[in-house]
Amino acid sequence: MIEFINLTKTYPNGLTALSNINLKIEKGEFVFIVGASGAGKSTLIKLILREIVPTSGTILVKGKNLAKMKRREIPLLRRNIGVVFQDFRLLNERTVYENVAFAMEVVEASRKEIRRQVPMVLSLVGLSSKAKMLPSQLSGGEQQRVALARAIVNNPSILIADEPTGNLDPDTAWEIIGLLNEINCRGTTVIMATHARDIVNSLRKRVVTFDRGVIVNDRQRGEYPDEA
Amino acid sequence: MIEFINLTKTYPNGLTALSNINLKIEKGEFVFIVGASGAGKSTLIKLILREIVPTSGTILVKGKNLAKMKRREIPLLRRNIGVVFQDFRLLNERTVYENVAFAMEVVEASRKEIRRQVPMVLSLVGLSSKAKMLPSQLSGGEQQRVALARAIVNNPSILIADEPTGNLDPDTAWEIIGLLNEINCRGTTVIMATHARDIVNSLRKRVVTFDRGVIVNDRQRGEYPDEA
Amino acid sequence: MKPRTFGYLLKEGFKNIGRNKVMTTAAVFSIIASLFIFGVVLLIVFNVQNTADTLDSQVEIIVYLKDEISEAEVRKIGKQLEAMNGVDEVSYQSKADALRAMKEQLGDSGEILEGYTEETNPLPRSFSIKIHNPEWVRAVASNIEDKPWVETIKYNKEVVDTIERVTSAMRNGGVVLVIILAVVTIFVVSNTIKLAVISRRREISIMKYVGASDWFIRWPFVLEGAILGIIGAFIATLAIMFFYDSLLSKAGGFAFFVTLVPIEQVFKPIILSFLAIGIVVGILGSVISIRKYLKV
Amino acid sequence: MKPRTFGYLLKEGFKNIGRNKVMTTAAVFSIIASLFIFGVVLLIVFNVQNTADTLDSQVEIIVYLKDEISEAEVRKIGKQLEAMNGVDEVSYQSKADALRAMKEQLGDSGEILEGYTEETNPLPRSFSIKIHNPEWVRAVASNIEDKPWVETIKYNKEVVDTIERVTSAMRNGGVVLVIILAVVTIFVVSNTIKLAVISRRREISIMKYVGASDWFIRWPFVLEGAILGIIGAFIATLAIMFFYDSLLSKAGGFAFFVTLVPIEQVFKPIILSFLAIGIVVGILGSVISIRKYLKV
Ligand SMILES: Nc1ncnc2c1ncn2[C@@H]1O[C@H](COP(=O)(O)OP(=O)(O)OP(=O)(O)O)[C@@H](O)[C@H]1O
Ligand SMILES: Nc1ncnc2c1ncn2[C@@H]1O[C@H](COP(=O)(O)OP(=O)(O)OP(=O)(O)O)[C@@H](O)[C@H]1O
Ligand SMILES: [Mg+2]
Ligand SMILES: [Mg+2]
Repeated sequence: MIEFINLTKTYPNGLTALSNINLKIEKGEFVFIVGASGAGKSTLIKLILREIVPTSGTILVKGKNLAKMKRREIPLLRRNIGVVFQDFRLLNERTVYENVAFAMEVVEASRKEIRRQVPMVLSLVGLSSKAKMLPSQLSGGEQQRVALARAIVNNPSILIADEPTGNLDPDTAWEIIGLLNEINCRGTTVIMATHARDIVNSLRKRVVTFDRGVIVNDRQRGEYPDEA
Repeated sequence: MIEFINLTKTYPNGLTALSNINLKIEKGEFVFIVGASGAGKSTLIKLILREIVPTSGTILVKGKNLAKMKRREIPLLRRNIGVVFQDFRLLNERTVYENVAFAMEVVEASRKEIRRQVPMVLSLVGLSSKAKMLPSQLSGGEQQRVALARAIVNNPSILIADEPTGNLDPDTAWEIIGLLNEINCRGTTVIMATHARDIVNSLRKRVVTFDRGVIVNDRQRGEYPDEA
Repeated sequence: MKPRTFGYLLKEGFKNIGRNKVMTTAAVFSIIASLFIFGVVLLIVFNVQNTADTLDSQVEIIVYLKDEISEAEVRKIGKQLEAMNGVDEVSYQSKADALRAMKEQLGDSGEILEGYTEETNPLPRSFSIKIHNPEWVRAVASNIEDKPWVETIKYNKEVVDTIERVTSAMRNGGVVLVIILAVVTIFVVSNTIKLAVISRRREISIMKYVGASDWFIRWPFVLEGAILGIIGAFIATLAIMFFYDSLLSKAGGFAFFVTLVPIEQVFKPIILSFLAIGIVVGILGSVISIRKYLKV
Repeated sequence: MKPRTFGYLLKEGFKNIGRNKVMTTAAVFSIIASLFIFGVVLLIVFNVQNTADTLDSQVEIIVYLKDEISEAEVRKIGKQLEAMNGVDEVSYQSKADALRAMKEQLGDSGEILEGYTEETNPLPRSFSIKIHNPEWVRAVASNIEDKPWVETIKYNKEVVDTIERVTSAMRNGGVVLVIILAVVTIFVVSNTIKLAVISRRREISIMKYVGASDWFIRWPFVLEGAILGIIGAFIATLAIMFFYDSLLSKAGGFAFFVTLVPIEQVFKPIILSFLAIGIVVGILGSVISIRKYLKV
């Protein structure tokens, strides 16, 4: 599904965020990406979305080499990937409903589908009552859940979540993780960057650990590493 | 130091985020504010900063009634309060150094003080090497630490942190908590809204628990509530 | 693109207008202001052009005939002159006409001419020749000059020269000014739109991240730009017409040596050019401004 | 405010300019464009004004004297006329002058006057009176009319009326146009600045949260606005002077009936008004635009 081969990313200012990464994620996997602040987790995700291009090496997503991808193919790539961004990236001038519906408009879904799907997803993340609010009228955790609703509304084949529980209380966080797990069971590949030790340790999924730009650990049924 | 008396906040759209809150925080206390997503934690903080005004009731900060405060007194209030916002609120077009220095320029600190204080605070949060970067070039956790550096640079008498470890790995999170603790020991009142169960449980400080706008629990040497 | 999607994008365009009221107002007012100024210059150019045309048609050559030419020959000469290249109109003045004209010209002092009869006065017969274009005056004059029946020939060389030079300078100047202003108008308006787009760069980049294609993002902006352009053009047309109408009614149809162009005649070119500029500027302004932010 | 703080705020103003290059360029160009257009209208108004003044000074009354008046009396009358209210200049035309003038006027047909001598011709002696202001023509004329030594009095009522009406209309129109344009210029520029501020509303609100006072936030914007205004004013002055200079050299100092005002004469009012507008607009634009976002 997703494969990194000898991948290195050095930012224009000379900082090497990822160096010589080799990683293969199969269809239907649930992978935790963990590591200290600044280890390169978000950089990895930005590469998959082709928000940035690698300095050297190859990324394949669904068999396509992103480095060689044409500009007009990028939207098609992104429509296959649902993303919960670390900073949410909601449209400030649109309501919660419109934010989620927008992701469906982009793929030219029919009005009927939108009317059916959006309320369903909103109730899934527990935000039915906030549908008509603007992002600025929501709490941090609520915004995070809108971002999640938007990410899953199109039933993407890959779901990427960058710190999707960072602003959530443990109860809500567990609900969200349950949701991700369910989506994963339906066949979606889930990649989640997180710092939530409890969650990683109790789910016993594959854990890939980054440290200052390199993979230091990659195991199935892993645990949150104890570097302390 | 800070006192809420029969305080109710209803947002213009009719949602009551806090209802009839009575809470007194003494000088030098370390208080955790916990509660589910949407419980009203950020609303409480916004009230202390006079970002919003209460619908009814009184807030006193350092003996001043915020509801009756004149517009031009607000800056003076805010200079006494260091805040780490949930969404960071960094100046995107300024470097890390400038973001922190800005908080000192505002209080008309001398150039010498700024040159001494800013690098010290940056090294305290572990960002000395990123001083010349823009916020967009930082990882989520790094941005959060810049926000913390800015909040403490003026040695405020009150430090408010809304989810200051939400984007941090456990190790970095503990370092930050250690920092807050130290600042608290030097006499600063610290108020921290958080979802980090581990941290709350091991610090054994005062914990105020919110649930849908009301205080359901307030105890010294408290624990993260188990609502699950 | 599905028709339903186009409908959605059009609706988005209108929604944007409603959503960003400050920005919309600013952009529309910029368009109106720029078009209004453009319109004022356009009106000045129209009027200069009109005056130049009027003056052109007043350039004439007067040919005084020798006294010995017979009436029959005179008639033949008239025909000949009319047939000449560049000649618009030929009018004959008999001895009697010449005397009457001179008396009139002298006014109260006309009594000085009492001694002459209509037939015996020493004034020569003449033809006045109206020339189509001042540039041809010299050619026509030199063509007639050497004819045996010519006593003398008169035309105001200086006036012809001046008009020739000035009208062409004015025309060129007017065209240059209109072009400069059109560019300036486009520039100001597209700047306004650019700033509006900049303040929405976050929105644009988020759309990209969600997988929207460039055109999907561009369309609402383009339609919004076009709508703003059209609204601005209509209001600007109204404003300038109102302005010109009140000017006309004040000046009573003429000012100095300028015959003012009636309002009906300027309405069509103005509204058409306004609409064209408004729409083009709206669309181009949007497309150009967005371009940079699509590269995410 | 400490002086060191002012220094900091000034530096911030300059930094903003460097930081927001697109926005700065857009704002400066808007200022230049608006001022340029404003300048064109200003030049038109100056020239109309100048022409009106020239024409005004050409309005004259001609007083024809009775033949029986003695030369001594004529001299006395001249003095009397010169002393009249509103009279600029009085010039005398003797019988000989009158004959010469008429011969000249008739040109080739002048031979018709051969029979008259300089003394015996029937043309009357006359005074031409230049009037300071066309509005006084009628008053002066009616004052002279009934004098016993007047044979007849002549002045072009229509021309006087027209000039009177047209110049005042033009003057009013010009003033109105300049005011409209000044407002429009201020509007366009402050819109530009407003959009620039809108796109920084987040920055402004963050400053508020950190405890900055309103003036601390406002100053860099105000200074930035003033700097942009000054830069824009200088470039616009250069551009308009270049434009007018090339126009002057093309038109050779006059166009139609308009005597063009020399460039030295327009430079000062233009650069001063440009600077004033630029600075005022820059500062006001910033202050007004920020106001809304300070309420956090
Ligand atoms: N645009 C950029 N330009 C320069 N350096 C950057 C840029 N973006 C990120 N970095 C740097 O690259 C490193 C890795 O960043 P990344 O965002 O991938 O970290 P992360 O693992 O997501 O951390 P966190 O858990 O704090 O979000 C950091 O040191 C960061 O400062
Ligand atoms: N400006 C607003 N207008 C209307 N409702 C609002 C506004 N801001 C917040 N709310 C609502 O008030 C409630 C409390 O919000 P608040 O931000 O205080 O929650 P919180 O405890 O900080 O939650 P989180 O842990 O998710 O950050 C939420 O239900 C939210 O939707
Ligand atoms: Mg990250
Ligand atoms: Mg919150």
